Formats: sequence, structure tokens, C-alpha cells
Amino acid sequence: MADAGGCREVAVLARGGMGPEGERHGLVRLAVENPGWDTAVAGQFAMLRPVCFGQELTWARPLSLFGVTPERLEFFIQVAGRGTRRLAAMNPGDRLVLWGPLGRGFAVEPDTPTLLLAGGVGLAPFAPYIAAHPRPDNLRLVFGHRPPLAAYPFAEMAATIQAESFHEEKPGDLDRFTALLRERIAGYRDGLVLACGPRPFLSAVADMGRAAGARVQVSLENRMACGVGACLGCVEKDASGELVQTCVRGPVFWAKDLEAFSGHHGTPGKNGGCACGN
Amino acid sequence: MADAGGCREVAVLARGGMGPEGERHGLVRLAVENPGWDTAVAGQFAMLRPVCFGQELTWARPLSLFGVTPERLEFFIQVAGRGTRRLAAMNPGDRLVLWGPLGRGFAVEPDTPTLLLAGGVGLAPFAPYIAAHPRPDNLRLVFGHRPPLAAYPFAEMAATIQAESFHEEKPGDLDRFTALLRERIAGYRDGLVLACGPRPFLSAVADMGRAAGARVQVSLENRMACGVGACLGCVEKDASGELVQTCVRGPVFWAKDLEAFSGHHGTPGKNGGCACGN
Amino acid sequence: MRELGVDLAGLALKNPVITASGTFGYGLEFSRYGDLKTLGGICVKGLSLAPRQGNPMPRVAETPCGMLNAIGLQNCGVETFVRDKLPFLPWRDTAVIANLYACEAEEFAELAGVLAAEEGVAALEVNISCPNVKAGGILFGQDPAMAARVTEAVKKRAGVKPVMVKLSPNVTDIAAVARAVEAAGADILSLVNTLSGMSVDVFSRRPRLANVIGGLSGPAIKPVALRCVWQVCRAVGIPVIGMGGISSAEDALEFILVGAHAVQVGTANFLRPDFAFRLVEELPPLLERLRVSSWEEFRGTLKVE
Amino acid sequence: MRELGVDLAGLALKNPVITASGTFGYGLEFSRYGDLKTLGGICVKGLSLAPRQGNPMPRVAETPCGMLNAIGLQNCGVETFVRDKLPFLPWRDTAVIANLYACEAEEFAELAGVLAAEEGVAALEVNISCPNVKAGGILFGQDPAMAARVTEAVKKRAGVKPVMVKLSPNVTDIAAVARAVEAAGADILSLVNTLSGMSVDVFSRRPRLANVIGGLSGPAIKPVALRCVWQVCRAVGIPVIGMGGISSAEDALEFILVGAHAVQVGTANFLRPDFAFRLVEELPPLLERLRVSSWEEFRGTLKVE
Ligand SMILES: Cc1cc2nc3c(=O)[nH]c(=O)nc-3n(C[C@H](O)[C@H](O)[C@H](O)COP(=O)(O)OP(=O)(O)OC[C@H]3O[C@@H](n4cnc5c(N)ncnc54)[C@H](O)[C@@H]3O)c2cc1C
Ligand SMILES: Cc1cc2nc3c(=O)[nH]c(=O)nc-3n(C[C@H](O)[C@H](O)[C@H](O)COP(=O)(O)OP(=O)(O)OC[C@H]3O[C@@H](n4cnc5c(N)ncnc54)[C@H](O)[C@@H]3O)c2cc1C
Ligand SMILES: Cc1cc2nc3c(=O)[nH]c(=O)nc-3n(C[C@H](O)[C@H](O)[C@H](O)COP(=O)(O)O)c2cc1C
Ligand SMILES: Cc1cc2nc3c(=O)[nH]c(=O)nc-3n(C[C@H](O)[C@H](O)[C@H](O)COP(=O)(O)O)c2cc1C
Ligand code: FES
Ligand code: FES
Repeated sequence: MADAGGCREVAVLARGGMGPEGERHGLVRLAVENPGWDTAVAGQFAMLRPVCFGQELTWARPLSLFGVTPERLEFFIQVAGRGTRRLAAMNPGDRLVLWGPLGRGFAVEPDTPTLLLAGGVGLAPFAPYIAAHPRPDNLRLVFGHRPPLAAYPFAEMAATIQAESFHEEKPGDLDRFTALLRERIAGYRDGLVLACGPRPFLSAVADMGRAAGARVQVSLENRMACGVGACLGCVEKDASGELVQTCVRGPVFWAKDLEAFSGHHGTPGKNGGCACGN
Repeated sequence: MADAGGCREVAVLARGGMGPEGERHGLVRLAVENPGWDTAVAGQFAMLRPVCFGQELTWARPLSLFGVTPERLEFFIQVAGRGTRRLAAMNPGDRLVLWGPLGRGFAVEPDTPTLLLAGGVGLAPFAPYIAAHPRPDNLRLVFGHRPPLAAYPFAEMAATIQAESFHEEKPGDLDRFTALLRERIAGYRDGLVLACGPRPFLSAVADMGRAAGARVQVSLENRMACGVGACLGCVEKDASGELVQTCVRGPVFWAKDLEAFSGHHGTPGKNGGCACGN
Repeated sequence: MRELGVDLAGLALKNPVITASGTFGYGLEFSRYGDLKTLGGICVKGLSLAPRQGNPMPRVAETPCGMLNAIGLQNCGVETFVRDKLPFLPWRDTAVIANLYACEAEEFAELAGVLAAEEGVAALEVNISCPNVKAGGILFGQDPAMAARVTEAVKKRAGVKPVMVKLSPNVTDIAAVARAVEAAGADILSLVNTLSGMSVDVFSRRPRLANVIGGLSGPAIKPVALRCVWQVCRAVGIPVIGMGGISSAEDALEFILVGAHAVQVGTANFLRPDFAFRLVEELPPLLERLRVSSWEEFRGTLKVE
Repeated sequence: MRELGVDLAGLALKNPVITASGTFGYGLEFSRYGDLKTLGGICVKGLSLAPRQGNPMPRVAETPCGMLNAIGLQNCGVETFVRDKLPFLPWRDTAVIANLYACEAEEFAELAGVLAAEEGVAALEVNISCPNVKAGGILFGQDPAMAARVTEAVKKRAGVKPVMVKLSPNVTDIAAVARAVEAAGADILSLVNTLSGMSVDVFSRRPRLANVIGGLSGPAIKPVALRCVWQVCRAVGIPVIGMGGISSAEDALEFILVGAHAVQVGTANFLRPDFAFRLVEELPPLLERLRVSSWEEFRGTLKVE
């Protein structure tokens, strides 16, 4: 177990577009050797650093666990910049350094009606969430996306739980998507709402959840250098004004525990920064 | 023609070990698209910068032309460090930036008995030299090597001209090789001796050639950043004490024109350096 | 080479590999990735008297072969460190070095006083790359006289703990600062801290760090760091700990070749969290290849004409 | 954006892309790779009164995302330049900027005198990153007073040619040097020159440069360069030319975003010899994407709170 949780160099086993349309939209599924992880929880993530980063790209990139079998770990990658471009271009046999599973995953409450809200690649952690949930009948998924639906693993996921998707194509669609979200969330008073996607999406969900009396968890994608709590680059202000590391105390947080998502204005931080650059 | 001589991004067409044993010894043959070169002379070189260098490896790497057809340029690469390792690992379709043909090649005197002396990967420029020479019967090759002969394109070259090889395996072999070189060179009074290989090898050849009354050309492998005469990083002192760019005034020089190979001690350079680092 | 240990003015290390301040948390974050006891030393994140929040986000940015940070010295405060972190570190095996951060000389001295009493602390590292509030914000480390004053103040309160002063490379003449600090009683010097740098995004027209300016680290700065260490080793008689961009065993030995007694590894801990543990393992075979049989025989033997 | 041209205190450029001194030879070396007339400007290799040989070999070394050089200002001398190179450069279309190198203020002035008479020279760039022989070898650019003295001396002899002073980043306070040079009459500032650095080989135990220390350039230094340019732009009123690690159109715009009027590209000319020509072509589409319709609307508009 200590070993399983360490840092290992592994090989890529397979790469492919996500769905028939994925590759064209920079949405790629990557399978790598499982170095012995068995206890991962949906919402946890790994740091991946392809050997081809050399010294040029300093940091590993954080990716949510998308699938775990005894033989392989799967990731769902959206090309967003230099690092994900290289990750998404890896071929079977190429090697990468990997550590995890990291952070805290989503709450699982088998008997609570649970609403899963995903924006774009934020869909990733919900695949293993659904797979591991003992009562899929208690789950419902709403998925917003811009590239075509066929570029996402939506169909597989919709096969086991109640699910609907919303295609954002033109300006104005966002408002209609928000209205849809509000309507769905309204039905989850005392229920669980789990959200993963871009920050503005998470903010909106947290606000609506609060209004509806739902308990909300959000998964943050703060910039990360180390993934292990050491660099203090990924911090988020909690409800008490303390800066906590997203990589170890998150990436999944209860919305009410974070200043930015709790609806309260925080107190200005005590003892601010230093201009020295450390 | 101006176009042909420019800088172009081209694709790798083929890569393979040199001979049956090459790959194992880091001796690789790389074929890339010919962007329109038609006038290259043996001994000229190209600068190659694979796209995968990213920003990490700053400089392109200089490689002698090993073969030129209207469709392809061929290079013969020995893995020596970070850059040649990446070059030698390129696959068909991978892209690189390339400029040339650069510098001055070997003298061709059809009717002069000409001795070709190659050390290791220094064999590269002699393949096109032999191929283009109008009187191959006037050519003779002596080739010294450490990896097995089957890792070099020696057999193909020996098929058309008189050629012998010498395998340096143990300490002491070097002396026997030197003796062989001296013996061969002795037969070239007023003839042409062309040498390519490590610097100590070139020095020895220049000394022996002078003693024998032969005219000697050496091909230098000074470290190069630009390949076009601009950075002044590759300079060599000529017989008059002037520092000249190996990339444009060489890489092939008459030994007598260079201070280090002419047998004369040069005058100390006038107006030495500046500590500012430019 | 049998004996990897080094002794620096009373600071004994089982090997010359120390993790750099701010890049290894309080050490415990890495126990999942290796055995902390195998490290030569651990410099913990800069400690101040009171807990600190640091700068607003974003406060890290990736750059070519390096990174910028403007964490702003977020830390739990010296008391919490002593109570909740130090006891769990393997300080009998591995030197735990406290990195001190303050805005005034008196604060530095007070911090030293607190830590001098702690058995688990092997040495104090004084971070003088931070602004002197009383002197209008100029960095302590950018003025030899101010750097000397801080050194003296800390030294007075440090008891038997060796005092290590960590130099900034953002100066015209680093050797001058080094000499001033040596004369003021420093036992050891460590260098370099980060280079002052900046990164911006032309699309948003915003700086990539909320603080605008941050500290550059990683392989990109290694040539500058190596030059600084070489200049300082020639300028002082006390032992020097080199750092800046080390990301392989070869890199580590480069710093020792130019005169350092030990090294710190910083940003490389982000390349992979077991980096420092692996580095310790990679040193002996490399030393073997280089036929080095003792540090004395290698340290500072750069051949210059 | 229609109008790429910029005017810097009398130095008119058709676009803000200038090739940096020492990385573009005398310009002619690159005519095979592009049309020199398309460039905004060409800074030629540092010129001295007499021809110079420079430092012993090796004098370049590759480093992570960068390189070191210690060429030692090898050049053909100002006379040969004026006679054999300048006439062949397209100086009516593209600003040819002479980079001046000397060891004493009087030498700088004499050089300026020679070049002031040349119609083909658009401006003089004074390289103050070199040691002042009279002052015991400290760099002109490391002391505001010395930098000012050189500026004045050059300015007196430069006639109508704009005088551009090129600053060294190897100082504690680059804004102070910039202000001193501005006060002394400089028309334009250019920065940064190379960072002082070093590289060694643990196998041979030798420095990778015969000169031991050299100048670091390339993407590795971009964060430091950008910080320097930002600081200087806030400190002076005269136009600034930014450089250091530029290797894409985006990089170039970053320097303009923090306040520069134009940029120089150096090491990137070694990535591929047509780099500067391509950069000129890549600017308009990028500006389009950013919806920038004039330089005024973009320059110095970094949003800082
Ligand atoms: C816990 C966690 C889980 C994630 N899971 C997934 C996943 O399953 N699939 C997926 O495709 N992506 C995921 N991401 C986002 C992914 O890590 C980033 O897209 C990636 O790191 C960007 O790197 P890049 O080099 O491609 O982009 P860069 O070129 O580095 O930057 C592109 C843009 O993204 C910003 N950025 C840099 N690093 C991050 C970061 N770590 N997170 C967000 N933005 C960043 C940059 O500032 C820049 O604006 C996750 C992020 C986190 C923190
Ligand atoms: C005109 C010319 C023609 C050449 N032709 C061939 C050829 O046909 N086939 C071939 O395999 N090699 C050839 N070389 C040598 C080849 O360019 C070098 O081996 C290569 O540049 C080393 O790069 P690297 O990144 O692999 O090694 P690095 O990691 O950069 O360095 C390995 C060692 O080589 C030294 N070195 C760096 N650059 C050069 C250089 N340009 N030349 C020599 N040593 C260098 C370094 O200092 C170091 O000691 C030629 C060189 C020149 C100048
Ligand atoms: C994220 C981060 C935080 C740092 N925090 C500190 C600190 O608290 N105190 C300190 O003296 N140095 C701090 N440093 C500087 C490092 O200890 C080290 O001096 C510098 O990063 C150069 O080494 P490197 O290139 O190996 O990282 C920090 C560096 C980084 C990257
Ligand atoms: C090989 C080389 C030679 C240089 N020669 C000079 C010079 O003669 N005069 C000068 O002012 N700067 C010289 N420089 C510095 C560059 O002009 C430029 O300031 C520096 O390289 C930073 O820009 P870059 O990162 O784009 O290369 C030289 C740089 C290099 C790499
Ligand atoms: S990523 Fe380093 S502390 Fe979270
Ligand atoms: S390699 Fe630049 S001048 Fe020859």
C-alpha cells in the first residue's frame, strides 16, 4: 500500500480519441499501467509527468482518475495547453512518471438522492463515481458541453443512470443551461449535489445549491506544482480565512467550507504576503 | 536555388540502424525530405533541429551530408549526447527544421591519387564523396572504428573503391593504427589526403601528411550554435592568427591554413577577449 | 566512495543532499515517497514568528525550464512548527534546518531565540532575500551592511546552533555580501535564493502572478547559481551550500566541483516527489564512475587556467 | 492592425523587430534566409575601434532552455565595418544600429565620433555590460555614475544619431542605472544584456567555457528580462527596447505589454536562421487575434491591481 501510493514510472498502454469525435476536439483517453493502486476514490487525482517533458515543462499535470482496474489507470484529457498537448500525444510504450492517488474524492451517500453536475472534461471523475456507487438509481447526471456529445463518454455513463446533456453552441445557450441547472438543483433539498467543471460553473452551482438547501461539493482545478501539499501554490481560502492546499484538502470540498463558494465575504487574510518571491 | 538553400521544416522519411549492428551501437541512418537541394558537395553539412527539441535544446545539430537524392537527404548519426539521442530516435513523419547545405566541402581532383581517412562517424562525408567522384580508381579509403564494422556503411563503400578497415579494440591498437596510417600516407607525396574524424586523429594525420609531402584537408567538428557565421562560437585560428568561422570557412580546411594543423606555432592573438560575456 | 558524510562548521550531514526551503513543506508531506531518514538534511518552509497567509492567488507560474513563485512566505508560525511538526521529523538521523523569515533584524533575532532552544533543530538558515520593512523595503540581502546586521543579531541569539545565511543572487556583487556576512559571524552560507522575475499573459493582459513579481527557480537558473557559488567559494573561508536548478546527480556534483560542501534541491522536488531520495541513491554510483574516493579530493577542484 | 511602424525618439522602425547584437553577425550572413529589408532593425555585432580576436575556445555552451557565450567581442573593427559591411546592408529600409564596445569612456566617444558621420547608421547602441579598464574592471553598467559618464561622452560625439544605452541585468537595482543614464541624455534604453553565468563538466572537471564565466541568454532568462523591462519602463520616460529570451510572437508582445516600444531577438536566431523574418510575419495575425489596432492601445497596458 505504501508502495502503491508512491511515485512510479509507468508505460502508456493505449491512447485514443474519446468517442468517435474525441481526437478531433482534443479529447483523449489515455490508459497507463496501474502501479498497484487499489483504493482510489472518485474525485481523487494523479500527477502525470511524461518523460518527454524533459526539463522544459517543470510540473507534472494533475488529472482526475477516470477509470481504475488492477491492470490500468485511465484518464480523460482535454488539450488545454503545452502539457496536455504532449500528454494527449503519447503513444503506447511511452513512459511517464506518476504519483497518487491524491487528495480527497466525492462523498458517497448510497441512500441520498445525488445530482452530478459536469461541465466539459469535468465529466471525468463521475465515470468512476457512477461505477462504484452502490445505488445508481439514486444518481442523476446533468452534463454541459461545447464539443459534440460524441466526443465524450456520455453514452456509456447514461446507460446506467438517468442522464441528460446540454450542448452550449451559441451565446444565450449559457442562460438556458443555467436555468436547467437551477431547475434540477431545486429538487435536491437535503440531497447531495456534486459538481466538477470550470470555476464560474462551480460558483453558479454553489449559489443555486445554497438557495435550494442542497449540500454541495465542488471539485477545484487550481494550478498545481507538486500535488503533495508542499509548494503552497494551489491554495484556496477556507470559510475561516485560512489558506488550505487544494491538492491535499481537496480537490473536492464542501462548498460551504470555502470562502469563494460559501456565499459569505471572508475576512481579509491576516499577515499578508512578502515581496521577496518565496 | 535561393529557396533550396533556405531554412525549411521537413519530415523524417525513414530511420534505421546503420548496417545490421548499427542501432545497438547508437549508429543510425536518418532520411528526411529533400527540400530542393541539388548542388551539395561532399563535406558540406546541414543544421538539423527536431521540433521535439522544444525550447529545452537551444541549438540545431550539425550533421554531414551522407546522401542526397532529389527526394531525400540522408544523414549518418552517432549518438553522442542529448541532441543526437533525440535525433536518432526520430520516427517517420516526425518533423524537423533544417538549413543548408552549409560550409565548404572536400576538394575533388579527379586525376590526383586521393587517400580518404575516416575515424568512426567521420566516415559520413566520404560516402557522397566516393559516389560523386569521376575517377573512383584514384581513391583509397582507410577506416578506423571501435564499434563493429557491421555497424558502419563500410561494405557499400568498399564495393566501389579500394578500402581497408582497422578495428580499435584494446589499448595498443591505436599505435598500430597510427603506424598503418603513416604507411599509407607515405605513398601520397603530392597527392591528396582527406581526413574526417576526432580532432586528435586529424592532428596526427596532418603531421604525417606534412612529413610525407602530401596536401591534407581536415574536416573539423567544432561546437556550433548557428551554422551561418553569425555567433562566432565555432571559430578556429587560421595560419595568420585570424579566428575564422568553421561553419562558413570550413568545416573542411587545408591543414596548412590552420594554426593547429600547420605545424607552426602561431603568434598570440591580437586584442584578446572581454570578460563581459558577449 | 564509502563516506558520503560531510561536516559543515558543526552541522553534520550523513550525505550532502538537503531539501530546499519552501519546496519540501515541513518534510512530512514527502514521507509517502521515501524514507526521510536517508536525506542529508531538510530545510523547512520559511518560518515567521506569527503564522502568515502569504500572497493572493495565483502565486506560481511555469516558465521555460523553471518556475516562478510568489507564495509570500505562507507558514504556520514558529510555535506550531515546533509543537506539531518538528517532533514527527526524524531529526536524530537527518539534520532539520529551520529557515527564518522576518522583516526586521529584531524579529530575526527573536526567531533564533525560540529555535535555539529546540534540540531537534540542527541549524538556522536566515533568509535575507526579503524586504527590510524599516529600511523602506530594500532586501536585507541586497546590502552588505544590512545583511551583516541581521547575521549578528541572529548569531547572538542562536546559542550553539550553526547559523547559515542564505544569499540572494539579485545583487551586483554577491561576493561582497558573502564577505560581509562571514565577517559578521555566519558559520555557513547557502545560495542561491530565487532570481527576481515576472511572467505575463498577452491574452488577458494580466501578470501570471497576482504579486506581479516572483522568484525564478529550476534548471533555467543553474548557470547563474553555479557562477554565484563559484564566486562566493573563492571569496570566503566558511563552508558553502550550493543550490539553484539541481535536477540530477551530475548537477549536484557540479556545485561541489566549484567549491560547495553540500547542496540543496528545490524545484526538482516537484519533478517527482521522490526526487531527493533518488538523488541520494544516485550519488555513489556516479562518484564511482568519476573515481572520486572522498569529498576532499573532488570539492573545489575545477581546473581553470 | 495596419501600422506596425514605431518611432523611438527619432529612430523610426517599420516594425518593432530588431535583431540583437552578436546574434545576427553583420546582417549579411542571414540574407540567404530572408529579406533583410523586412526587418525593423539590425543591431550588428559589438564594434570596437580596432579589430578584436575575442576569447579562447570553447566560447559557447548550451544550457537548459538557453546558452552561455563568452565570445569576447570578436569583431572586424569599426573601420572595416563601415567600409566592407555597411554599404551592403539595406539601411534605407531597415535601421542599422551600431553596437559599441570599449573599455574606457573616451574610446566609446571616439567610436561614436566615427559612426556619427555614417549616413547608413540609424542609431548607436552603447554596450555598458563590459568592464571599465580604468576602474579596475567593474562593469560600466553596474555603477550608475559610470554608466552616466559613458552616456554623456557618447552623446557629445553622436551628432544627430539617437543614442541607445544597453543595460546589464547583473545589478541590484536596474531602475537606478536606467534613471542615471536617462538623466545623462540617453535617447533610448535597450535591455537586457546577458546574465552572468557558468557551466562545468564534472567528467573533465573543466569549465565549459575557456573564459569560465559567460553570458546567459535564451528563453531561460525571459522572466528576468521581462521583470527588468517592466521596472525600467516604470522608472524612465524615454522609449525602451526589450529583449531576453524572445522566441515567439507572443513573447515579443509580452515585452510590449509591460511597456517596451520595440524588441530585439537574439538567441532565437540560432533556433532557425529565418526566425526574425518569420516573427515579423507572425505579428499581424497575432495582433488581429488580440484585437489590437495600434501600438498605443496595447503598449504598457498590463493590468496590475
Ligand atoms: C485536481 C485536478 C484534476 C484535473 N483533472 C483533469 C482531467 O481529468 N482532465 C483534464 O483534461 N484536465 C484536468 N485538470 C486540468 C488540467 O490539469 C489542466 O488543464 C492542465 O494542467 C493544463 O496544463 P497545460 O500544460 O496543458 O496548460 P498550460 O499551458 O500550463 O496552461 C493552460 C492554461 O491553464 C492554466 N493552468 C495551468 N495549470 C493548470 C491546472 N493545473 N489546472 C487548471 N489550469 C491550469 C494556465 O495558467 C493556462 O491559462 C485537472 C486539474 C486539477 C487541479
Ligand atoms: C560540420 C560538422 C559535421 C558533423 N557531422 C556529423 C555526422 O555526420 N554525424 C554525427 O553523428 N555527428 C556529426 N557531427 C558531430 C555532431 O554534430 C555532434 O556529435 C552533436 O552536435 C553533439 O550533440 P549532442 O547534443 O548529441 O551532444 P551534447 O550533449 O551537446 O554534447 C556531447 C559532447 O559533444 C560536445 N559537442 C556539442 N556540440 C558539438 C558539436 N557540434 N560538435 C562536436 N562536439 C560537440 C559537447 O561539448 C559534449 O562534450 C558533426 C559536427 C560538425 C561540426
Ligand atoms: C515554491 C517555492 C517556495 C520557496 N520558499 C522559500 C522559503 O520559504 N524560504 C527560502 O529561503 N527559500 C524559498 N524558496 C527558494 C528555494 O529554497 C531555492 O533557494 C530556490 O528555489 C533555488 O533552488 P531550485 O532551483 O533548486 O529550486 C522557495 C522556492 C520555491 C520554488
Ligand atoms: C553569441 C552572442 C553574442 C553576443 N554579442 C553581443 C555583443 O557583441 N554586444 C551586445 O551588446 N550584446 C551581445 N549579446 C547579447 C544579446 O544581444 C542579447 O542582449 C542577449 O543575448 C539577450 O537576448 P536573447 O535572450 O534574445 O539572446 C550577445 C549574445 C549572444 C548569445
Ligand atoms: S500543488 Fe503544491 S501544495 Fe498543492
Ligand atoms: S556556428 Fe555560429 S559562427 Fe559558426
